[in-house]
Amino acid sequence: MKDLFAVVMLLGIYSLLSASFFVAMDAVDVAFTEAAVGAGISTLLMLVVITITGRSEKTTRHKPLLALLVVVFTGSMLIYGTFDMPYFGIADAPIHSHVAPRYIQESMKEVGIPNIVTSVLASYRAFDTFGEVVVIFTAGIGVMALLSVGRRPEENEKTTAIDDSMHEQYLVIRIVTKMLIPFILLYALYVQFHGDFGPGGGFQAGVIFAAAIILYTMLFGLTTARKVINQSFIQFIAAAGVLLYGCVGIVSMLNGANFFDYNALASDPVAGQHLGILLIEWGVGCTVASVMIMIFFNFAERREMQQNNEKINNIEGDSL
Amino acid sequence: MIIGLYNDWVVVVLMMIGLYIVIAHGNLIKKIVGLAIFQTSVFILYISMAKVEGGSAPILAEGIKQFSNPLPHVLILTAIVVGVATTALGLALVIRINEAYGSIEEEDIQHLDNQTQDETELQATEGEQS
Amino acid sequence: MDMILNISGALCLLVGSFLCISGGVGLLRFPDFYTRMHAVGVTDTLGAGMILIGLMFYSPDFLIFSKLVIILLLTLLIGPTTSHVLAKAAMQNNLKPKLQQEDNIKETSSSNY
Amino acid sequence: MISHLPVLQVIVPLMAAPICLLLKRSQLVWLFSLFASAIAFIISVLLLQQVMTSGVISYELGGWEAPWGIEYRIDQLNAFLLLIISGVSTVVLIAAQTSIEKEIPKEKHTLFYILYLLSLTGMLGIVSTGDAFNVFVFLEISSLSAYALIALGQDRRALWASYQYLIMGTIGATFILIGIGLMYQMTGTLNMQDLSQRLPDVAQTRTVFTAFAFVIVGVCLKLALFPLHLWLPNAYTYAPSIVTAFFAATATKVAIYLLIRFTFTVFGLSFSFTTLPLQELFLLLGLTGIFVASSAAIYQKNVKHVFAYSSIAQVGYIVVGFSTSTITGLTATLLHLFNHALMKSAIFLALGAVVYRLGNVQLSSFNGLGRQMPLTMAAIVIGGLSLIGVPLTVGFVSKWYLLTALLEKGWWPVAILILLGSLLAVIYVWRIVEAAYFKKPLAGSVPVKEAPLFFLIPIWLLITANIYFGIDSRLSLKVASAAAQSLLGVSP
Repeated sequence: MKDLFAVVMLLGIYSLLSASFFVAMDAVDVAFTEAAVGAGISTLLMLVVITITGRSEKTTRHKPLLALLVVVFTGSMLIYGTFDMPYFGIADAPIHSHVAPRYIQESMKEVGIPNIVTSVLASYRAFDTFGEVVVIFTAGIGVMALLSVGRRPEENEKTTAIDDSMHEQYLVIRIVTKMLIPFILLYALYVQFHGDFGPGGGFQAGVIFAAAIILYTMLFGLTTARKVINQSFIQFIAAAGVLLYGCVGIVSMLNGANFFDYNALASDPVAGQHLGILLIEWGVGCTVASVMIMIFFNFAERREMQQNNEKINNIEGDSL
Repeated sequence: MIIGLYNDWVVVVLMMIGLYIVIAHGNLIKKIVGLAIFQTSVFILYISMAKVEGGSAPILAEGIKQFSNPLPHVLILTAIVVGVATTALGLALVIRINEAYGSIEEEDIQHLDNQTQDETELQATEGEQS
Repeated sequence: MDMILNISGALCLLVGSFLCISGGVGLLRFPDFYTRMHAVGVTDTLGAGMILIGLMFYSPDFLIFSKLVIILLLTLLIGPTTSHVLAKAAMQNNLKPKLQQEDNIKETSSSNY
Repeated sequence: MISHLPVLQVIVPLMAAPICLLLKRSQLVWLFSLFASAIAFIISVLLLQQVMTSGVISYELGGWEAPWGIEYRIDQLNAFLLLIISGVSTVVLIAAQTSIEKEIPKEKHTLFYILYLLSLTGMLGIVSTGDAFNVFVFLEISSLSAYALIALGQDRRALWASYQYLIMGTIGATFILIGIGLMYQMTGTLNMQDLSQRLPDVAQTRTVFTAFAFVIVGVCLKLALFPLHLWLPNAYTYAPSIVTAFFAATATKVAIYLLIRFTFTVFGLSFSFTTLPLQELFLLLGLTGIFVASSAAIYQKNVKHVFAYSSIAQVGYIVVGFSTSTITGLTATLLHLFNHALMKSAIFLALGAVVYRLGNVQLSSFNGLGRQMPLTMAAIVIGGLSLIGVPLTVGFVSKWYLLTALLEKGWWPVAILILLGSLLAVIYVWRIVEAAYFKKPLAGSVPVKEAPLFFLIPIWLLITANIYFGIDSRLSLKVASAAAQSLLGVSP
């Protein structure tokens, strides 16, 4: 397959299919995330990159022999390893009988929310989730360090002019999008708050929220979107999300309990757990949404810059 | 009875397809696509080990006794996020590489690198001689 | 009452499934991009729409019913828009619809995208 | 507060990172991150003290007891590594402000410090945690920030090096993830302590073998053990000097820590070394690594390349010590971790000073530098002597213990090979000394001044520590042997 566009679309389809695998195997939260992230955001980011780098792969001679060797070796190693595994779906496998039963049986009493995945994610293993937020934050900072460019105000006017002239062309999609965006944002908030009871939570909500903003940016231009959400504002939100999450831990520490022990947040342990989970989900949501927007903005900015350069080059080429 | 392991074999095949793309292909975007496939297949491995026959999604509700294991779900939620973070950073690097080298093919880049290496060495030896 | 609901629901589901299948067949068999897009459009709006309506007949309570209505509205809104955008993008990239009969036979085999 | 030290160790630099994003002024951010790193260092000293006097500290995050929640578990080994990492990070940060002024555009300074802190957080997190999956999460924090930091280098080859590192690193991390998954499948737990208790029951299954293989290969990718070292030389050479100084001293150490932790604590000595031929394998790979990398170092034209290859060779020494699996061998390994961190960070900082003055580190531009930058060059020479293993430097101490361990085992040929490997180190260090002191400066090159004070302070701090611990190694030896004993399950 030499057409990268097709490659990326197929990857998106693969992600979506694996998301339906996850639903079939009872992992609704994971499926939700995979659909939003794998099929949504990463496909989108890859498409943006393809518009920058060009969509066709050069025909190069690659050396498949070594790769095949490595792959066959690793694969047979794994197949060899599978022979002693417990069979698929068996209920008394060690994985189901050691740590997990406590989550299933006690989490209602100890944490008090019906969605066990959320209670493990946000309370029993809250520190992993904190790490996850920091990973996303790191990625945002890393992308910014790699791609951010200085502002050039005089060119902005030019691009707005182009945007206006293209308004006619995108009329249908713009109007439909304007109708949709409020619903998407509302849905993001629903997912944010509903994470305790069904699939959802801060991470998915953040991605959906970011998707709405990204949709807006794609249709109305980066400059317009920048007017609503500027770089330093997003940075502030991203940092605030991580800080909010960390502060929940620090407050419980100041109350005399261990880090992330939500029981200490309120007089009643279960109420404390509720409060803690609510707050950290907000932290996750803020950071994820703002980092996703930040990453997309930086990508789009590079693309715009490159196109401007090409335009200038073309004009110079013509005058020569 | 060995057929009870079919889920693992499917996953292994998927993983190896991803790994093969990463190693064998020269296009940088394709490498990242390969990584994504590789990682997603590992996610399927985890989720498939969490499934319990007859169990339902781990959300407590009345009348349901058997649940699938929630812990791998939590782990994979985290891993998905890590995956997208890596993808984003990798793509950012691809953009920069494209700007710096004018190409996103491994061969071209290595070729250009060898050239610059030769040039610097040439300059160094010239400096020594003069 | 239940009878009527059941039968009309089943009918809608049947029609929807048929439309989806015919859309799928069309996607494979139609000669060029624009006609294929038509097939997809049918699956998207009409097929999915009928299935959703059929499901509405079966919905046990109001909450699920209203969710289905919202999903239906969204598909009705988004489906045609995506078709529109796709067609527009194709036009902008100078993809001409196939209008003449004799070209078809030669080119369907070569243009498999 | 004292009971919260284990978590504060990680949380302090972690929380400092987003605060840095809010501070914006690069001078302020530098001071703040230096402050955070120094606090982390102080905490690590306190932790080490506490561990040495009262034994293992366990901290339950979220108040959930161990196999259900995440546990932080600090024993002698962890505390020792925490000390190395936070100490090196603090010392290197002193020079950061001056160094990145020349190497990184101004608007990215804040982002640089944030990434630096995050990478420090990641490493500290990997070392502190007692939970296998938590290791993966923090591994990714440190790796992602590492990719971005390396890509900040001036040369465009930095981008390519960073990309290669990203691909290799992600494959490695995913391998570790597969390994952890298989272990989890067989035991149903993620806690390392719990794993080590439950694994022996299922140790003879093929799944556990596979899990072990994947974890080890994944860690070795991160470790840059020969033959998986291909990403390292370019990544170290083209990264900003500060980053190189930091990573050369810490990143591979963390990977070695993981290797030790998984082979000794999680899988257990008998499984790792008796059931599997790991001992011979590591010995072989370590020795090949020493020779291949040292000979490659001799032919490099770029001094950073020379020392990057020497890092791979040093990993070889460490792995050889580790493969003896005796107390002396492990003590030598751990001592060498500490000592190598001291010498490599000093050398790369000194190279950073050279970059600051000269703009490059080609060997030819070192000609005559001994006169122009006497203090910096002296530091490189002492560091180099330490790499060779000359008495009165730390390098001698760790080599001595390594040889003792090998002789105890009766592995004469290996000991001789190790000595031969050191001779190769003599050659590549000599080439630099020759250029700096015995060659005339290039015609037409502008004479340069001595490095600025902000470079000299950290460099000589490290060199003084190098010589001090080379002469009086009681302190480092005590900690290292205590850690080795606790690993092998011998009560001191």
